[in-house]
Amino acid sequence: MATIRYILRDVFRLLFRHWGLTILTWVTMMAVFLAVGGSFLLTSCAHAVVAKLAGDLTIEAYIAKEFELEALKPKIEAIPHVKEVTLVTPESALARLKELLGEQAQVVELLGENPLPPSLVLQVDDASNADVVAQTLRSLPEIEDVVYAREAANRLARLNAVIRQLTIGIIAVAIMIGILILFNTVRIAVYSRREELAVMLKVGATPTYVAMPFLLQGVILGGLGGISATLILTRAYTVFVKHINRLLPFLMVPEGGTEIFIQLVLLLVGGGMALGWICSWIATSRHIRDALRPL
Amino acid sequence: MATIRYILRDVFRLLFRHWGLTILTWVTMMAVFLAVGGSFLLTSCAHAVVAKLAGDLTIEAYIAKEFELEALKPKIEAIPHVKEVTLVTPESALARLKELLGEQAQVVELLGENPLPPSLVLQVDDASNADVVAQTLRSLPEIEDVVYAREAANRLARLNAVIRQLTIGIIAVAIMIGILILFNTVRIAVYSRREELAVMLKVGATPTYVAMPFLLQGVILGGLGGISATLILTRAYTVFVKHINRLLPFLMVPEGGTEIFIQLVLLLVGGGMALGWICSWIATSRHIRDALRPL
Amino acid sequence: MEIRISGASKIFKPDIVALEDIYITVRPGEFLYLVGPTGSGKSTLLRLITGEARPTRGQITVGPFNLRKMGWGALSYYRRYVGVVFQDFKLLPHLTAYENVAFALEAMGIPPKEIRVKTGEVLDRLGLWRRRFLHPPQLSGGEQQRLAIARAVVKSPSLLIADEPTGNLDANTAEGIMDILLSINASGTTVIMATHNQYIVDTYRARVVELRMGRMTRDEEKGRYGSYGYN
Amino acid sequence: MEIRISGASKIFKPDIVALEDIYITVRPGEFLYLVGPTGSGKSTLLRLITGEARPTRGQITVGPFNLRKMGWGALSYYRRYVGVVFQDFKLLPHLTAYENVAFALEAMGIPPKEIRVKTGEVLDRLGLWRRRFLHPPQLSGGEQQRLAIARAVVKSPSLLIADEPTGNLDANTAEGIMDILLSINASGTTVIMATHNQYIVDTYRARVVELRMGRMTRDEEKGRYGSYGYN
Ligand SMILES: Nc1ncnc2c1ncn2[C@@H]1O[C@H](COP(=O)(O)OP(=O)(O)OP(=O)(O)O)[C@@H](O)[C@H]1O
Ligand SMILES: Nc1ncnc2c1ncn2[C@@H]1O[C@H](COP(=O)(O)OP(=O)(O)OP(=O)(O)O)[C@@H](O)[C@H]1O
Ligand SMILES: [Mg+2]
Ligand SMILES: [Mg+2]
Repeated sequence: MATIRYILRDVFRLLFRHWGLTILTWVTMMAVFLAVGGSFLLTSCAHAVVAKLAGDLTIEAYIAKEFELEALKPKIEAIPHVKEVTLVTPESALARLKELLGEQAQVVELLGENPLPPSLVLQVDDASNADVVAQTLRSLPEIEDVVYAREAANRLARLNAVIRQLTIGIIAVAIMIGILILFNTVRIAVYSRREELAVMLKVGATPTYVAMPFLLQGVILGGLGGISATLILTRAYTVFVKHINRLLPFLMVPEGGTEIFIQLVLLLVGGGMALGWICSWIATSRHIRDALRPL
Repeated sequence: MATIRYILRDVFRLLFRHWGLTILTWVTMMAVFLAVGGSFLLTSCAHAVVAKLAGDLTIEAYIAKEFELEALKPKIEAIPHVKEVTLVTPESALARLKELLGEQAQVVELLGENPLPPSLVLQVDDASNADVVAQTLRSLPEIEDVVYAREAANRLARLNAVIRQLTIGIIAVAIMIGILILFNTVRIAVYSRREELAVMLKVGATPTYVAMPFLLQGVILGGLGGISATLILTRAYTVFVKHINRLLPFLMVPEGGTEIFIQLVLLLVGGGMALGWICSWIATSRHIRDALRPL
Repeated sequence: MEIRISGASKIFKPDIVALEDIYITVRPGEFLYLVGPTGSGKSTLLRLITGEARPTRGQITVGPFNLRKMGWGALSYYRRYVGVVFQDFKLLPHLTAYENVAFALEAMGIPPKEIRVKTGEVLDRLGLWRRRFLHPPQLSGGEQQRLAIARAVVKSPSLLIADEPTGNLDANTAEGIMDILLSINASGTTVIMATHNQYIVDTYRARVVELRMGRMTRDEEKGRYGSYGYN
Repeated sequence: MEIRISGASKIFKPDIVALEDIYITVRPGEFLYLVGPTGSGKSTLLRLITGEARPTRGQITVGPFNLRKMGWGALSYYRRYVGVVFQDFKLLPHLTAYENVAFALEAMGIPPKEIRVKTGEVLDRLGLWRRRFLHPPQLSGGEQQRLAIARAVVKSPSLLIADEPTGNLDANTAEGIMDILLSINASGTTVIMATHNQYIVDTYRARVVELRMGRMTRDEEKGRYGSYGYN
């Protein structure tokens, strides 16, 4: 239909006539989305690092001499939240002790017979479950003693919880700020054309016909903002992670996978377009209502 | 002069006529300043935490038996970058070893005579200086051996450097985004009144007279945004730190002192007012130039 | 379309009585002058007919449309059949002269080819073809006024409302405009024209409705401009 | 202030010759009608005098001001001495009628008390006192025009430029406006008025300058409106 043609032409008119404003709005949206996406990546990355650290956390279970190590392994592995079990023979335990003592390793030579018991080293799926697993282990008759960095486990668990809260908080604040700025920008843009809008309606244009270019403009600017923010973030994240992993390899920050960027695209591009539409709608409909209200 | 009165009245007209726009702009500015100030606090707080961790880092220097411990102390303390020196007698060293061995402490009983040397525990002013201090120590004849967590020291030093970079980066980005949004908001606000502005100039108003209300409006909105952001951040930071320190006491996040908030006030309120003025100036002067340019 | 205004009054917020108790019936195809001193309510009455204003009391119907209670959709549908020349032109400053006229047709969903033909014709007829690429602020007062007339006329409306369409025109051009309005009227369009132009009213005789301080004081077939002219 | 226009031409960007080779000298205190068909360049000539436009060729001086080369500061200073009634009014829609007039005085830094007195007087004289709290869009066309005149007149300018100041007024009110303009002129103000109003020009005789297609075709003391009227 001819109407669609006219509407599309008007969209491009809106975008290109005030190209300065278009670029500014675009860049503003991009900036907002950079903030949202950046905090999303930063926190999800901090989360991954903490999860990694928590994964390094181990529980050592010392086993009474009379039990068969190999037979015990599957039983331990069946305990909930246990991710991995490694056997440690008395010989390797002694080697580790020597290593631990370092300069004073010769002390061990004085021991004669190896006094160390065999043990199991467990990895737990999440630091917050270390306590539960340790208790389950203690209740087993085969286990003589359980040693693990309870304090460290608790710290990591709590750190993880705080980071999760922070993630939600920061993203919520960033999105709120983003909505506010977008809405404001679109609102003022429409405001500055409210008289034209009123004239168009007086000349016989339908509200839909008048509003549609603004709505599509909002969607296009929101989408553009989202896309450019995603591209920049993807690139920046890769560079950033490389840099960090070179400087601080022990953190083992995860390289951006595909699924994290699908999330980003959905969040930023989809969110941008939806936001653009909604903001434009709110801003435009108000002026249309004003213009059509009879004196 | 009467003119000042008229200008001030116009400022309040600008602010109150479109109070919806005023509030939106204010809230937008506040949001931007929250982002700037928030990232400032967050990074300066992360910095403090890392500095704290680095402060926990120690170097142990083992001393040849023939030297007098007490006499050595001032000499060591004179080494650059050394912050604190503690003496460790062989007896206390043995006690520490027992503690370290934990369950296997009975092994130590087999040692008979105490084989451990006396040592000094040093704290360095900054993790990045640990290497230098360790080398200086090694060159001393009295020192038999130097042990320190070289890896940990390097990690902390690098972490510190990265956080410093990140701070600068985040604040720079936040300020750029802030300027962009502010400028855009003011620009569109002035744009929507460009025709009035042109008429005023045609009726005999001077450029200064026409621009001043917009400039003052910018300053007031910028200042308001800065003040409200500072108030919110002060409150939020206190609550946040309390929360964090309750959950993660080992981080020892510093409570907000007076000087950090003076910095905040200067950054946000001063910056907001300056920004408001500059943005309004750029936005207004352009339209004034356009309006005064003859056909 | 027949216009029936019965008992219409318009009172603005505090106590400005712009119109009081107006009864007019305009037959389809009629040509009607609305005269009266400034501030007598001519524009307000025209606004009631275009749906820009709603009467405080009374009824207004235009053909099948009841203007007292009309939703948004119906209103913009109605406006397609009504051409309006606003007293202050209300041209779109960011569009060229050509686009200003074309827009009225585009809003009705008319295909581009037809728009090109009709717009070209009407601009030519009003002597604006050579100015088609200029924007309204670049046009002279009279050119703007003719552009406003072109926009109202181009969609061949069933009802043409013209509020002071010759205020910025010299006498010759005003006569040219009257020729156009009369030929449109001859093709069946109802025309209502508010004017202060004594010469026009007295030369091109038609029905005259006079307002004074919001009240109808005269309604004559083939009337004259009236006594408050240059007597 | 004496106005000297010598050899002024104005050509708009591609090839629109709005004015060509105009020579006029207006003595201080003179009353001058500018007449001519639409689009003949009357408003453009007035814009050259107010400094809104700059001639493509030629010189324009008004009293001590050389309008060819004038900075921002000088321009706004100059405009304090010139009252302008724009053809499209150019009222400030967000200010009330009262504030629109007061603004012209405020911009000159006049103290509030004096503004109250002068504004009240001029609004009363133009019959707008009872409409002083309304905003321009709420005023009738004629009321807006009178408000534009009030704003130009209130600052007792040395030079008054009026572009079609009676286009939206009925004959009686137009005569009232002429009385005001003539009394201002009698107090020493130079008045230049572009108009299409034949009756006014022929009744209140004064110097007439005629433009046609950008060229000066007539310059008569006590002239008449001319042949393109309703002959
Ligand atoms: N929105 C409004 N609010 C308050 N008063 C209004 C409004 N619109 C019009 N009026 C008043 O109603 C009266 C009639 O106005 P209207 O515009 O109908 O006059 P008019 O006959 O068209 O005059 P003109 O010939 O000058 O155009 C005027 O006095 C005007 O001030
Ligand atoms: N900024 C501009 N750009 C291009 N052309 C212009 C511009 N301003 C005026 N013109 C053209 O110059 C010519 C003279 O315009 P001007 O406004 O001076 O006419 P006028 O004598 O005032 O007419 P009217 O009586 O209709 O007001 C017109 O044809 C107009 O289109
Ligand atoms: Mg009117
Ligand atoms: Mg003109």
